[in-house]
Amino acid sequence: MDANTMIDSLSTQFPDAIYDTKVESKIRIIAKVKPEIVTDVCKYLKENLSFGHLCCEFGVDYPGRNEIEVVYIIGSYDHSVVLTLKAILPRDNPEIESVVPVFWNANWYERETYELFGVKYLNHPDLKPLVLPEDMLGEWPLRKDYKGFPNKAAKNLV
Amino acid sequence: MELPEILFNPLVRGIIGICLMSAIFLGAMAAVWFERKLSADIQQRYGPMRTGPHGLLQLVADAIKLFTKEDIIPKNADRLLFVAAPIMMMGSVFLVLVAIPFGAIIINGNTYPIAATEMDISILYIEAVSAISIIGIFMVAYSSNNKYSLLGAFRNFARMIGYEVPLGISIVSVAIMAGSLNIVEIAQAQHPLWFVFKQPIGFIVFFIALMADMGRLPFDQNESEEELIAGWITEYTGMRFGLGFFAEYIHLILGSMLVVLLFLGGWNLPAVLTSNTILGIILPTVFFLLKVILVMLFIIMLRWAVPRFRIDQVVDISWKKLLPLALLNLGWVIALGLLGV
Amino acid sequence: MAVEQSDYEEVPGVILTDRNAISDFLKTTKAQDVLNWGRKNSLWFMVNAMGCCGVELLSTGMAHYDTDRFGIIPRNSPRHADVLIISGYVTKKYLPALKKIWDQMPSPKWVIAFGDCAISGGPFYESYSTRQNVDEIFPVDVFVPGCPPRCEALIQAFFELQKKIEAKQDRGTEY
Amino acid sequence: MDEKVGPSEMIVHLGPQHPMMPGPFRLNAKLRGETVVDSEVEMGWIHKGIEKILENKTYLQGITIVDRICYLAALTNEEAYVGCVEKLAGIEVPPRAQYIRVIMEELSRIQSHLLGMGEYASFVGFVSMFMYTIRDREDVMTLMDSVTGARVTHSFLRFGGVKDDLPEGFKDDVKRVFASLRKAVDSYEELYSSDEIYKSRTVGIGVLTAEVAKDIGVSGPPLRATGVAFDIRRDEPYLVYPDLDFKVCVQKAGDVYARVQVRLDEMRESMYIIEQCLDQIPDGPLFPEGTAYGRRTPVMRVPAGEVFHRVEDPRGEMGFYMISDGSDKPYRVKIRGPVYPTLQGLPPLIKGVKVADIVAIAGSMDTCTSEVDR
Repeated sequence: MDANTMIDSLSTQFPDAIYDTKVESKIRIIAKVKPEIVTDVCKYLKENLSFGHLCCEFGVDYPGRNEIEVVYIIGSYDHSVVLTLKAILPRDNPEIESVVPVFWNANWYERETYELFGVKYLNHPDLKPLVLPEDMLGEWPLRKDYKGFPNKAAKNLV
Repeated sequence: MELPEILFNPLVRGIIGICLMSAIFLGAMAAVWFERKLSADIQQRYGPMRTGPHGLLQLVADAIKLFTKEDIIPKNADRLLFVAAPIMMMGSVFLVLVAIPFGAIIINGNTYPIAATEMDISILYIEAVSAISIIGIFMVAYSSNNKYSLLGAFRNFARMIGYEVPLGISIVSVAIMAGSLNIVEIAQAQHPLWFVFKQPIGFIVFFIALMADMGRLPFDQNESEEELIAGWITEYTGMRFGLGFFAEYIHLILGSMLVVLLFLGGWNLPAVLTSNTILGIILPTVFFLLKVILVMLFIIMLRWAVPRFRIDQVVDISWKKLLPLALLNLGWVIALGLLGV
Repeated sequence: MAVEQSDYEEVPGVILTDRNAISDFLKTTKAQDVLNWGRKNSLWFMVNAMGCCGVELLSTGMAHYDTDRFGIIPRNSPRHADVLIISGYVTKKYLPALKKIWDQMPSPKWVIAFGDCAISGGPFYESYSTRQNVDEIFPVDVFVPGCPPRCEALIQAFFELQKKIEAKQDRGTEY
Repeated sequence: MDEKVGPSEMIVHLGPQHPMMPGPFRLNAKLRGETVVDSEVEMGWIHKGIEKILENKTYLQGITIVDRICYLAALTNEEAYVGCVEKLAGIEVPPRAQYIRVIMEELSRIQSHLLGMGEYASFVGFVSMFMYTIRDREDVMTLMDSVTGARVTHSFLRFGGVKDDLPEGFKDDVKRVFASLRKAVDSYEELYSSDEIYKSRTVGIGVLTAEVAKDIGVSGPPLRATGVAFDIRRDEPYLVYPDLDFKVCVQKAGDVYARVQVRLDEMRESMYIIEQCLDQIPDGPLFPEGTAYGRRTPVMRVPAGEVFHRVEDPRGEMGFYMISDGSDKPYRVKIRGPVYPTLQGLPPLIKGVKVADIVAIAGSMDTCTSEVDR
């Protein structure tokens, strides 16, 4: 199965939810997905197209468009096609369904995205900060308008 | 006064005891130095070099530093037990020490052991008091209120219970063969054939059980550094740590002595070599200590050449392998005795 | 005998410190030189690999560089250590743990700031997560620049520390 | 993890400072006796915010930062980062530079495996082994040092090429080091396979089946030890790997012993690859000719776009997702480290094992906390 048939199969299965599909090369495809049904899409990808390997999941902040993109990069152990799946959320209240039931290792990625971007994951088993101390929750340091960067506290700089 | 009479004078005994005590301290320092140099040699490095010639003064420096370190007693620790535990451990080591002969003087075919005391059941006594050190270890672990220490002490207990049994049985076999519970007589009975040749299985069982008893690798689960930081001694600082550390090395020396006394023929030499008075005074002790050092070096070397067992494997080995072997050896010894060999 | 010091700052959950009376007595006499000889030749350091410098720290203690030659050996328990080597980026989350390790070590104790991150924050000086100016928190005796410094630099740092101890100019002990 | 403690249970916090990891990391384990009932990993003790820093550095400055993601695989991190920029900007790397990159990355793999393996040996109480591997690692480090001028963090790769050519006599040095290293690797294997205590501590311990490993998202040696031949160098080739002859080292058992064995085999493969490279390496420029790319490309604007580029790290799949908006700084860089999912899979793996095996299993994953925390 090559990249084109995969993307066709995906868009025929979810005609309303999948849009802006693009085949970049033989091993890279991009698609956008409606955030409501991302779990179903992931389940379909995993079971029917053998996309069983969630490479990573992260957020991208676009303050100009007032959007936060949640990007899933899904690869596979069987073929070398990598799918970039994007879900676009509103910036002031980003909420999306968790994909932990499908991809077990999404757990930490989602926790990290939560504390760095403030994306709330619904039905996540254990949504709490992962890498930052508890009291930094709410600062969302990886958003573009974060005030605490660069940190000017260092005194030994030339 | 004749020489033998002097030896039985309590005052002289006391002086001998004190001399042996200081000797064992020096011996322990030498053991630590050996350990560091030998491990370095195995690991293809130099070991201590700068403090004194070939690092001979390294231990002095360490001792000075440890003596003058801050003495921390954790806030939630049981103060009394915390302070008493290292003393307890040292005490148990010294209790063993009094019964062990450090060599012998042979004059006119008569043997006079160099020991602080001479008792008829010394081997039983040694076996009994050496088990006290486990109480010291548990006091350390319980009082320091640290989970790593506690785990280490539990492991120590499990191991001790497992290994005292084969150790005891192999000692009993030796006692049966020698027909005595007196360690001096046991050593004497190995003339001309050492017990290691008469009961090789017993020797192996005894040696492994002794290694476990001393907590040397592969049996050092109680202080396995990678899991439990430093095991039972994690919370101890300065001199208290030094005492615990030293007690281990004294234990090592005493253990090596036991191996030599029970299986490797003690100080026995062909009668020709001890006929001369001066040779008789010097040679047996030198010969004995030489063997002790060899055994000690072997034990030290073994530590750096093997990985560590897991605690359940250790207990398994003791109950499933060593115990049957020890019993087999006991049967063998009894059979030999019945046959009159 | 050991005297309880109630005015000692309380560290959450851990220690109550006693003073060693013998060492207090010795401080006032010439014997201090002998003590310092012992101390400088037996610097046990805390294995506390925190970042890139951590690997160099590991290599230094091992066969090739062999700090054991100078009596410097790694210890895992802070209670047995004399030297804390801050070997990397101190983050806001890790700082309390590092402080705790420092408090658990018995004095006299010394700190070596190993690498640029420990000195000034290194390449991560502007990050939202790292803690700058670590030298204001710990009494650092020797700074080792480099990113990461070589193993030889760490050995040199130990020599500098030894010199400082010999000259009674270190910050780890009160003379 | 449930904080409630039942009878004869206790919670032990291993870390953040603990000898079992080269880096701060905390494992809260609930024990019943010596058996682990439940556990939880806490991360972030050395979170540096590299992703944010990269957004505020120019592309060239970024190379020094990505070096420090994982200090044991600095060159592969650079490869992933530089590869992203090269894909976005459409830069062709000249063959000689590609070969040099492969040589350096494989050397970096060897030193990383030597450290990981030796450290692992010390976790089961075999400290002397650690000393041996570090001794051999120093030779490899010296080789890398002679090319890049640094031991740990190299900053060696540049967009479109590499900073320096191989020094004179490098081939002879490699030959000399590899002769002794081959012997050393053989002796390690013999030591491992002949030591009964070592075997009893590793065979059948921490078994990871292929299904579970795929579910967790493991890659690299831990995955290959389960029988899945997943290797980015083979499945999604980059640089000159398609021209080179190497096999993907696979073991069936999936236990701790197999993981260490895979690393041993991979070191041999890496040595083989390097020797091929040194034989095949063509003469030529280090940077694409007729372009502005060189050792210094101070201000460089990269066309807008998005790219995901992944390489085979010593520990597994290292990927960078880079979004460029056409300026001189990346808009967003996401780093996908190989150890991140592996470490996440630790709690289910150590359920029901003894305390001593926690260390054995965690160590066999060869984790690098710095890279997980970024």
